[in-house]
Amino acid sequence: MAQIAAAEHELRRVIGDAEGLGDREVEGLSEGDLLALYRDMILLRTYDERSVVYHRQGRIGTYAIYWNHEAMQAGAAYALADDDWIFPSYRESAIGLLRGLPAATILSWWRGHPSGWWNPADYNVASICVPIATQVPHAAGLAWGKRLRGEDACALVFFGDGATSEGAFHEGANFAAVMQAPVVLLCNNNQWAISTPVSAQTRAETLADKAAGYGMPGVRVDGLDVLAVYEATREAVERARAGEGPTFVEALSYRAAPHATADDPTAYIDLERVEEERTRECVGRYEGYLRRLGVLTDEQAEQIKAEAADVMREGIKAAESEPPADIGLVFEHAYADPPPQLAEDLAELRRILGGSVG
Amino acid sequence: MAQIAAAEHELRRVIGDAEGLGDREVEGLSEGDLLALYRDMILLRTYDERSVVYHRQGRIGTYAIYWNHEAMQAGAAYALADDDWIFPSYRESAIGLLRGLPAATILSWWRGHPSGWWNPADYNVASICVPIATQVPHAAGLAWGKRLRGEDACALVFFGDGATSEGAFHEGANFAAVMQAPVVLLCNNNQWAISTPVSAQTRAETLADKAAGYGMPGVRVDGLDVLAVYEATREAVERARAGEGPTFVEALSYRAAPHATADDPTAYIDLERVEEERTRECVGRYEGYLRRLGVLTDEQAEQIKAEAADVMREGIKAAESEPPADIGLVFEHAYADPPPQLAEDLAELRRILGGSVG
Amino acid sequence: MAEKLLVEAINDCFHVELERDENVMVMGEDVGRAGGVFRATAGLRDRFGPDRCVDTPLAEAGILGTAVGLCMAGWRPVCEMQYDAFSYPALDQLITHVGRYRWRTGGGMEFPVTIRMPYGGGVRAPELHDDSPETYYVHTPGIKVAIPSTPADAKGLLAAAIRDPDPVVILEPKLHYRTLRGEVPEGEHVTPLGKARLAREGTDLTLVAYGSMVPLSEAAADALAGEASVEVLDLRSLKPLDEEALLASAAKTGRVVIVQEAPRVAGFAAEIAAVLAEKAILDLQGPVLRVTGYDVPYPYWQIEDAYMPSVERVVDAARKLLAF
Amino acid sequence: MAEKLLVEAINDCFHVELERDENVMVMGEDVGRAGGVFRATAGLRDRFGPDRCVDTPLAEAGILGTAVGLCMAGWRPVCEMQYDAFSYPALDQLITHVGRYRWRTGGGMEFPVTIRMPYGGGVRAPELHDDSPETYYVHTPGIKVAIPSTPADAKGLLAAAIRDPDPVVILEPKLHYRTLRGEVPEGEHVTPLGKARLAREGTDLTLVAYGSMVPLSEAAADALAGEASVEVLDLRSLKPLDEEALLASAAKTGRVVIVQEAPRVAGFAAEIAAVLAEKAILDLQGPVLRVTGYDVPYPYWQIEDAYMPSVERVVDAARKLLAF
Ligand SMILES: Cc1ncc(C[n+]2csc(CCOP(=O)(O)OP(=O)(O)O)c2C)c(N)n1
Ligand SMILES: Cc1ncc(C[n+]2csc(CCOP(=O)(O)OP(=O)(O)O)c2C)c(N)n1
Ligand SMILES: [Mg+2]
Ligand SMILES: [Mg+2]
Repeated sequence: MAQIAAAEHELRRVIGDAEGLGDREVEGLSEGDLLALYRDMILLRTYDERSVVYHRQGRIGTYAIYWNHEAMQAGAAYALADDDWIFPSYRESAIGLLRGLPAATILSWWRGHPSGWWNPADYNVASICVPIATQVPHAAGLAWGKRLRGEDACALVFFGDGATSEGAFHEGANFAAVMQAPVVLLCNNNQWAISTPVSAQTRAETLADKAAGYGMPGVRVDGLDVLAVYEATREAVERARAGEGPTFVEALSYRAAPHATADDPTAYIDLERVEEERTRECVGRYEGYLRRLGVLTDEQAEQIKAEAADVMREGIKAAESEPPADIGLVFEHAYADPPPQLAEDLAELRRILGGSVG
Repeated sequence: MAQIAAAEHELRRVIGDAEGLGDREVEGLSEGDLLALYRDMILLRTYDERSVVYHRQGRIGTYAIYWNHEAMQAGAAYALADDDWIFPSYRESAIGLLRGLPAATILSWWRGHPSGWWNPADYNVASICVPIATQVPHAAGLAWGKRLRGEDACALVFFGDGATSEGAFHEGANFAAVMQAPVVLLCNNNQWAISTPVSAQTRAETLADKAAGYGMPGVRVDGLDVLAVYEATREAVERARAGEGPTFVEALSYRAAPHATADDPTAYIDLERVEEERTRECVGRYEGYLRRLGVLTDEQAEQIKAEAADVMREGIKAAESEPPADIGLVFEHAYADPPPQLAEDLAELRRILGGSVG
Repeated sequence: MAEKLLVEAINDCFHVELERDENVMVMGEDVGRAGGVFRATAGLRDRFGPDRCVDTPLAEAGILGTAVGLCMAGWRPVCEMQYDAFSYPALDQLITHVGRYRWRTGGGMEFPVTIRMPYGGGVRAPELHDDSPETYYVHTPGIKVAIPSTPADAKGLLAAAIRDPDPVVILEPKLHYRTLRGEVPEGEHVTPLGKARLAREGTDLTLVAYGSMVPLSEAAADALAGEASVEVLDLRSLKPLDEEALLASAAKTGRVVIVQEAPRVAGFAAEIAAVLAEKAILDLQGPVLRVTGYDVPYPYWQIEDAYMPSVERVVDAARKLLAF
Repeated sequence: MAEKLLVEAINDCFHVELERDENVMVMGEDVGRAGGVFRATAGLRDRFGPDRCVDTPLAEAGILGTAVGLCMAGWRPVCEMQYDAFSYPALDQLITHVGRYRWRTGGGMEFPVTIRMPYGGGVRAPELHDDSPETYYVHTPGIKVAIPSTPADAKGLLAAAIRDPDPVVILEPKLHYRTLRGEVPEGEHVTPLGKARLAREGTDLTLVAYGSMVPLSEAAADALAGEASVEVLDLRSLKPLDEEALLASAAKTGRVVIVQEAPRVAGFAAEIAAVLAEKAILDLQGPVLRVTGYDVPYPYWQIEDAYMPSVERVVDAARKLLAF
């Protein structure tokens, strides 16, 4: 069994306070990288904010808001190579944007349209995982399987603080460690699982303390600090590629928005705390850092935001101009080689519904 | 979240080596206690050794051997009050002996006879749990439920090293901690799960390292040292009763016998290592300690062994003189208020089989 | 009697039953502070305290597993599974322990756990919020299953489940939580398990249904008015099954269509058909037909209406049978 | 052709298929060092290495969950569940992911995982070593299910499962692992999924069975010799189902008894009965009867023979039907 140091309880940070106190730089990141990260965050933020509007307008269905999670999503994803895989939960539904997945596809997913499903192999982004924590063993299996084939790819899997209570998280993490699978377990500790605070989820001092039980390193980062997340993930990826197995990264943030569009948090959350957290949100923090560094000009920021807005405008247009799905899709894709009954069922359904469904 | 010290990696010991080097005493244990513990171990050992013989003679079915686990079973159980509950796995099938459960009952269980099932409430010993780790949440629930009612009872749950890989262990341990349930999680680390060594089960340095992830204390004891197990369990029980929640106790031993009568370990185990471990087995170690202390005479030892042999002789006689079970028992006890179909099924079966079954 | 939404009737039941028996406790994800994501448990935590309406960790097997232990300590836990498909992690505890533990104790201990969950589709939700998992439950020995179709039964069957000495799974038609309103008796109200309800009398054909398929079957009966006199039998409880009512209706009409939202293969409609094929063969004037979900994952919601049994499909099956 | 025990045929299949396709890997508890607790995977670790015959941690959901990821990396994992009842912890992964992931990818990715396990009773084992869980599997969309009854089919169906592009669950009759010997083709041998086997031809009555109920049905047919000419249909694969063979036999004999070891309520026998009630109603000369396990936990082994369908019970049902 491996000798593993106790989890770092300190929160790793790169970005300092509003005055820049504590600012440092991440080795190896060029100005281009810094701007690319900013672009990623703005794209994610724009997607999220527009989605809430689209939902209110009845253009998409229930939507899981990820406002203030952009730093951990963009930061972690940026540490990967293109061959590496991402396993998102519903909270990272739009992470495929960073891999070239069209916004229209993701919007279609939330619109309940079949065109919202993509082939993970095209983007190395797994399907959005709805049941909590069950994607953790998938990521472990993929990473292990790639390694067995002599391929260099790693996997990055996102899950929440609540997810750490599930058996699926435990079994997946343990498999990853035992197989020394090159996977980064990125725990989005936004301190809430719908209405359940993390203090009612676990008695562990920190979630990173779980790592020792799997014999893997556990690190804690400020999840609102995109560069800290990037740096910690990059180190974890380096370890993984070197054959040193998985790392548990706890990214601490705060869910400063409802769980989803259907959720009304007023019953359970302290709204003052939420307001306070919103003033510390992650995109503004990074923007401040870039401006202090002199890397981001007003024009650049404007342009990046305008581009992102365009992506969304075109995305929703494309999603909305998808033709209504044919009912034949009910029967497709479940089996590569379907039982004969399915064709009979479809024929009957077409006869009854005349091809349309109201 | 609680502040929990890192797991003790040192193995706690009370009994020294064959020369008595390292012997110490456990505060509060009288000579009577020491002898009672010896009697418990001999009873368990005798049950186990006789059972292997009975199996060879075709008098009981497949049997899970627990040879060399008597110290941890007797030591942990002795730290409990009568109101406290024990949740055994198949490896602790005979632990009810220490609570007055007749040997005949347990033997009947392994004989596949309905008289082998008991009412847990009569002995505060739960049913033998066959599926791995699933009894952990039961123990957490019982302990939590007792506490909610203002009762003083604790629970002690046994499970193996392999069991720590299961989601059920994880969810149960976490529930126990979150609810601050008065339960002792006693992990029998005999270093094998059938043919799988603990090194293929986890990369954790020690199993006790898992405790921090639940925010509970984790302690390690020499599982072949009945007094060390007793002492550690007693401390855990004290904490539990004081409202300080669960403790994870890793009792390190070695499975120096086949997994069960059906298992042939020669394919996967190092037989020399097994032979070596057998020379260090736990009953002899305790006997040596007692003799060094001058607490156990030859006559006492003889008498205790003879009594245990009697228990088994009578136990198997009683089990074998159980009348054949009536087939009506197939339909009983599943429901307190059964669906009507069951009575019809039984009537039909009686008509066809004429009351007997070959 | 007061008019209540289906979900309000459930909430009402909880208030009555927790008041009535101090051993009843409610546990699950978000049932406390938030009062449940559908508000079925609203107000319980405030009224009965956080120990009798418990927000648990996010762990369904842990919820059901600790519930087994809670029963051993004398509690009657009511476990909420947040959605149908999120009950699957608890299947292992259900099959290996909940359904067997009483048997294992030789009848010495009772395990009066209630497991309830919203089930079914039609609500425009992301995947895995639409399953109809009753078959997994009803096939499991030791487990009873009930599915209400009206607000009154939602209250009455839940009360019966809570008071029943055996484990009972209650599936609640989430589609109708806030779309179905009806008279609900005040105070204590128990609908016994194992008694079907003749939702509508008829003479030519029987539609056998439960849960959200009952209003649909009634709509189909309406659509067939003039063509045929259609009886609608609401099973209410799948186990115990009211075989008597089923066979009586089959004997009366001679024609049976079973409507089930769950996937067809080995679903509960198959059990109904099998009972009829065994015990009503001489009464049947034609084949026993099933209108069901399909052997595919519950689809993307834009085409879920094609997947769900519809009035059109039920009417089609009925006409086919009437013309047989 | 060589005579082999049923479990030897399975082992033979593994040797052939792992040799044939380097993407096939075997994983599970104790499958490697020990060669499986029934020795179904004996010799694989030595021959193909510990990366293609993997001793996993003790975690069934972890096994199946990582298998999903392994498929995404191009592997064809064959997962062993050590016993029937120990497959339940993996049901969540099976229902929410294994059966849906291909669909989720719009058909872009395949999940050719095979899940195999010993199933069924009659082996004088402690509790939870005797279950017949096929209903949980066959009811699940996206999952195929096959159950062999002979050594040749044990090899052939497993090979078909391994090569199939979809997830397949194989239940192996553990009672017959070492009690049934038969001719098994050497080398590559594939029994296509979805093709039933006429184990015995007859004209008066059909016994429909699968797995360990097939030899039992044959014995019952023997016992009825002189009284009636009994056909025995071995379904071999539950999904896809060979409806054609089923309906042909029902049309021929007009009398069907279905024999199933699993508990009756909503078991697979109900599906067979439902298909007959829908599609063979004019052919049936009497009720469709089921001889099954009961709606109770699989019992203490001293009385398991009373629980298991027996020749006596099958004969009784057949006589009842013949006399109808
Ligand atoms: C197995 C399962 N149980 C319950 C749910 C319902 N549910 C959806 S989100 C959620 C809370 C998740 O919290 P966390 O893991 O902290 O992630 P976050 O939503 O905060 O990103 C729950 C209980 C689910 N999706 N899956
Ligand atoms: C859920 C489940 N999976 C598999 C098994 C089969 N099985 C019985 S004992 C065992 C090994 C258990 O090892 P460990 O937890 O270390 O306990 P030990 O037997 O060493 O006491 C296995 C895999 C089981 N009983 N339950
Ligand atoms: Mg969270
Ligand atoms: Mg062990």
